[in-house]
Amino acid sequence: KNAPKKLGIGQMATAEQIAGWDIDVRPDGQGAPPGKGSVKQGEEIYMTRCAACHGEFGESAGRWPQLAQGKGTLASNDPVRTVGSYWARLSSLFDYVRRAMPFGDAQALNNDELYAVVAYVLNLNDIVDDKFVLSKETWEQVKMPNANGFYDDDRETTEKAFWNKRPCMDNCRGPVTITGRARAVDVTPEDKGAAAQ
Amino acid sequence: KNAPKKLGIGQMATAEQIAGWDIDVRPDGQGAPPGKGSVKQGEEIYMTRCAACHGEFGESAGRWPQLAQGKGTLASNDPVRTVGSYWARLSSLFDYVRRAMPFGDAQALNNDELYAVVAYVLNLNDIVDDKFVLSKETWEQVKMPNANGFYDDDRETTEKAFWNKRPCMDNCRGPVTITGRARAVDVTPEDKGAAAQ
Amino acid sequence: DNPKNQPPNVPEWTRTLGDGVGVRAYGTPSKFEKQVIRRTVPWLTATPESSVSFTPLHELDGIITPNGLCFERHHSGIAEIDPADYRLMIHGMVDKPLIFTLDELKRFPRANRIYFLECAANSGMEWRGAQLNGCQYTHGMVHCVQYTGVPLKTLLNEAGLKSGAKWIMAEGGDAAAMNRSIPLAKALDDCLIAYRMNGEMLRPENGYPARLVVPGWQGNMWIKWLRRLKVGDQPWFTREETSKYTDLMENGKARQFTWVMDAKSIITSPSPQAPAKSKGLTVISGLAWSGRGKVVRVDVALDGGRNWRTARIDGPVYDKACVRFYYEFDWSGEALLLQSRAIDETGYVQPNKDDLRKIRGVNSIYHNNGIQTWHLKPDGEVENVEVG
Amino acid sequence: DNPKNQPPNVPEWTRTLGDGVGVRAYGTPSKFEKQVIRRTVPWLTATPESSVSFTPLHELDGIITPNGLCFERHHSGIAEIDPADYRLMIHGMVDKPLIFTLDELKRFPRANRIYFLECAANSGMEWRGAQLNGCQYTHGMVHCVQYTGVPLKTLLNEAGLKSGAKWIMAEGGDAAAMNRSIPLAKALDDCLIAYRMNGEMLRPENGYPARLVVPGWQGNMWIKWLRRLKVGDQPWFTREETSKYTDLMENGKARQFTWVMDAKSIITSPSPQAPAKSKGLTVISGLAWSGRGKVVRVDVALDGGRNWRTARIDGPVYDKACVRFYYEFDWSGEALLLQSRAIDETGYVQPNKDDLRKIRGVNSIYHNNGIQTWHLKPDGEVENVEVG
Ligand code: HEC
Ligand code: HEC
Ligand SMILES: [Ca+2]
Ligand SMILES: [Ca+2]
Ligand SMILES: [Ca+2]
Ligand SMILES: [Ca+2]
Ligand SMILES: [Ca+2]
Ligand SMILES: [Ca+2]
Ligand SMILES: [Co+2]
Ligand SMILES: [Co+2]
Repeated sequence: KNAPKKLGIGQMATAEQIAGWDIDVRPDGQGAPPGKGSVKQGEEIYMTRCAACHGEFGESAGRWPQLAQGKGTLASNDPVRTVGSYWARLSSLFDYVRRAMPFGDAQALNNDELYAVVAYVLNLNDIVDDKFVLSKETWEQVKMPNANGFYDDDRETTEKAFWNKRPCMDNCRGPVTITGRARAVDVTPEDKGAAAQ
Repeated sequence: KNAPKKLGIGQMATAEQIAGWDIDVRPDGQGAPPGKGSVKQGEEIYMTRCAACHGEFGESAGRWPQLAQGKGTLASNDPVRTVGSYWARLSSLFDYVRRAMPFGDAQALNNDELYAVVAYVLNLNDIVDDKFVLSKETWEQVKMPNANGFYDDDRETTEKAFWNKRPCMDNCRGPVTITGRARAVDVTPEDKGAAAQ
Repeated sequence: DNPKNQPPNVPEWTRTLGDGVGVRAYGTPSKFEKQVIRRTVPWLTATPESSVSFTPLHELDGIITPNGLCFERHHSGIAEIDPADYRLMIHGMVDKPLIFTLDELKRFPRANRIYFLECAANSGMEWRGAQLNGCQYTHGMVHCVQYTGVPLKTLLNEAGLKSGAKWIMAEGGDAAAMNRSIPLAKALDDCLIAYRMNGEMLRPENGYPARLVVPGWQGNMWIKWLRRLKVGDQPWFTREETSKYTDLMENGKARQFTWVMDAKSIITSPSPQAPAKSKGLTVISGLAWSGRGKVVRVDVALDGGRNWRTARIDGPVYDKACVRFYYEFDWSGEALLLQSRAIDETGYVQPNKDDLRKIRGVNSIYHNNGIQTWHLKPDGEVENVEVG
Repeated sequence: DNPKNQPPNVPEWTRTLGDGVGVRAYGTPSKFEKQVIRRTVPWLTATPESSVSFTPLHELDGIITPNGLCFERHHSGIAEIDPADYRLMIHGMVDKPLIFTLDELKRFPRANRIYFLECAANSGMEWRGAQLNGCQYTHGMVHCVQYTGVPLKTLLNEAGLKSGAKWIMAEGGDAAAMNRSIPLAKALDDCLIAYRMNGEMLRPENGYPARLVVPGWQGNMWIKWLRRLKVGDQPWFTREETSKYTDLMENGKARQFTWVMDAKSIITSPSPQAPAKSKGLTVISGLAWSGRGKVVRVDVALDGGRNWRTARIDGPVYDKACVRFYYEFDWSGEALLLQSRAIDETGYVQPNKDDLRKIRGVNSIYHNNGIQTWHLKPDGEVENVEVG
């Protein structure tokens, strides 16, 4: 390899330094920490640390995100994208809760608490039964309902028509009618700007 | 003329509007307002409205600009550029005082006061005698000492050598010695910036 | 207004001294421009820490966004990082895991590049029809600045990539530790680790002291407050690239890794927040960009897309950067339907919203680069409308 | 610094929420960048209203100067103009004298151009030798932004020039009503009347709401707070182009109308206010510009000018705009004499100060574009020095 010369800038990262920040978990479970947690233990943590925002059943409280239900709605006019209805992998849930939740007190849960609360969220979505204990060992047993719900970006084929050598310039369409108006929807913040004066 | 089409934007300026702003005076006196003022009248205005900063004799008070003296210093190591030693035209003085002085109370003098105080500044520089009355009529009589002290930018000839097709890249000069150091001069404001911490 | 300050009178500011030099050690806009600010749409999110504030595109021109007006899109609020404690860690499938301080990042050879950054959710609210009445809200999650930083490939070379390495995970130092997977090919292409925007250090709300720059790709991937780069051989499928930033099609299946931002444009004036103030010569001004490279042409229509004219691009044209376009016309006061469509160097032509809906449905939230229609009314008022 | 916020620990900012969106409606730099400000040299002038504040070049990179850091050079302080009362008057040798409001200026076709602005007095204090110990002070009267405005020739065409017209006087609305004469050829070439810088409206200290742009020529001619353009057939020889901005030669005669700014460059880092922080790979970063067009090359010397190497220009290169150059070298800690020299498209090579002194003497105050020498010492400190 004729890689460019190394410049020798930066310090070696120690194993201990890496361990302190290396919190990512990927689909095959690589990166998941030691530990385990049951649905039951998870319920307790969820009720005290999560339910206030996400709702006791993950149905969302107020305007905070919904974590459960929504199955079968993805092709509807009002799809509800939740862990159970939409997420394709357990690792996305574990990795996210580990780094971001509870909102405003990130990385406060220990490993066992993480396994437990994640197990509970899975249970809220009927992905695991009430007895389930989540750990690296039981990782593979978790089957996400929407596991096959995604496919790679295909715009270059399905939207090939947008690569149009000679876009129409004149008489491109019939009469144009207005079919919707933002003012009618009236959700724009009162514009303290120029136009509003 | 095939000038581009006019776009018709903007309003016609009325003669009155123009007159309110049209304060420039050019070398031949065009633009000088009606009015007149004597050196004597100018002295009174100068003492009350100018001397505090420019000094009773135009010698500068404190660190305000010097308006008089400095004749014969332009080729010295410490040239003093004043109305008398350096300015080439009466119009530059009249135009400037009319728009900018007294500092902080611009355009407060009326035309007669302008003629008078300008006459006085000329008198401080021995350009006009004590009896002189400045007006459009006497404009031509004023001969600025350094009237021939300027010539148009000649860098393209006198500094032709700087257009150098093959500037030296290697062994361009002998050993280099430091002949002066800013720290020795020590006039740099205490840098509350990074380097000073 | 105050005729005392108009010709023939000598205005107050032409008679008395103003502020001296240095009074404004770090200047701010004129007090007469107080309305030029980022704005939020409160009902859009549950809390401001995970939300968006929009760039006032209707108040700007040229291609450079002033640093103080670059839109914000945070997930846990602004991470206020002390640069002395800032660290960037590179590890995983590397020969030698490394940690860099900010000063060490600044020791590497630098690059200066002008790029647009657009959040993939930009114009998301408009999928279902004309919702928000102002280009600040319909298109304000885009900005364009000059970045200074070190190419990502330079740092990866410093750590040494193991064979088999195919993906990079980039992770932020915010309280969401937001992370995204980036294919190695892109990482080694034009990605930067930038610590400056428009010459000065990044602003806190744009990732101070260092962020990832992923030219032409979703704004969400331009990890702010960058703390960690992990090299791996498969994607992580983080929450941001599975729960979010995936495009749900009508059939209930979702596209993933829809990284590149399609060519897009917006007329910023006249627009709902910048009404036409007079008849006669009227300047249509707008912004265009494409994640696939340079914008090569922008067409404008005054009749809702029946007839198009090519607008004038004025100023710099750069790969994956914004361009400014103008179309001057003599407005006689009749109602018009203003539209712009961008065309990029790959020949991609910005489609109208119905073309997109036919293929994607209305549930994909992201990547709405459909043509925007403004209804210009005889009184100069402008409204965001849907046309059919 | 605070190890509690360094790996392996999870920093405070990665655990708790930061400011939400919109909290900073118009953002300002990080609180950790408080030192990046314009600075003055109090002893330089009698009063701050007629003085200068310098751009902190040592803290910047790329070619764009953030609006809040563009140097100030005022003669009667900042004219704080109400845009509703702003008027621009064009009269004299025209067919039809006109007055424009700001809105009317905005109705003309627009142009976006990136230009440097350098005060002719920049580096003036360094004629007699190394005086000020920092590039902010020796070279900080230069900035570079993108302007949006209307070409001056468009407005002159609107008024209609009378035959015989040869000069334009431009006059500001400040309390010095500062005025300069501009040859008609330049006025009809690339001059602009700009009302925006880096996209937003001009800042008060840079001429809000409109200023003249005279690309490549002395900053003093770029009249701020532009209120009047008078067309004539001879120069006015205003105070600013006779008492000031004329270059007194050794023989006591003075050059006048020395409009164009010669090619110039400055190493902004390392520099006295930006010392070298470590041995090994060291990045020399600098800025170069020329009033005669594009900078095509910048050479760097480490030995006070005995041997030169060509530096790397990185980022945009525009006519009469700044370019950023870099020279990376492996510093082993020995004392060095850093220099840069710019070469522009006309083949002009930035001279050293002695070459200039031999021709002009040391009394010309203006147009000092001599090569700057920084003495880099083993401890990383840098000093402004004169070399012979
Ligand atoms: C103070 C409110 C709050 C609390 C308490 C909270 N969350 Fe959240 N949660 C949020 C917000 C806000 C988001 C969305 C963040 C974003 O989009 O950037 C979120 C997102 C999530 C998501 C991703 C939802 C999606 O569809 O992408 C999951 C899963 C989650 N939270 C789980 C938890 C768990 C488990 C806990 C307790 C350990 C918890 N939350 C506690 C506010 C909260
Ligand atoms: C409060 C202080 C102050 C007062 C009072 C004042 N001036 Fe000045 N004057 C200045 C300053 C400051 C300058 C330099 C302005 C600049 O360089 O922008 C100046 C410059 C000048 C100049 C140009 C000097 C040069 O060499 O370029 C002249 C002529 C002048 N003043 C005349 C007058 C007259 C006549 C009056 C009274 C009618 C007056 N001044 C009152 C402060 C003052
Ligand atoms: Ca906490
Ligand atoms: Ca007054
Ligand atoms: Ca984003
Ligand atoms: Ca509005
Ligand atoms: Ca100036
Ligand atoms: Ca210093
Ligand atoms: Co985004
Ligand atoms: Co100047």
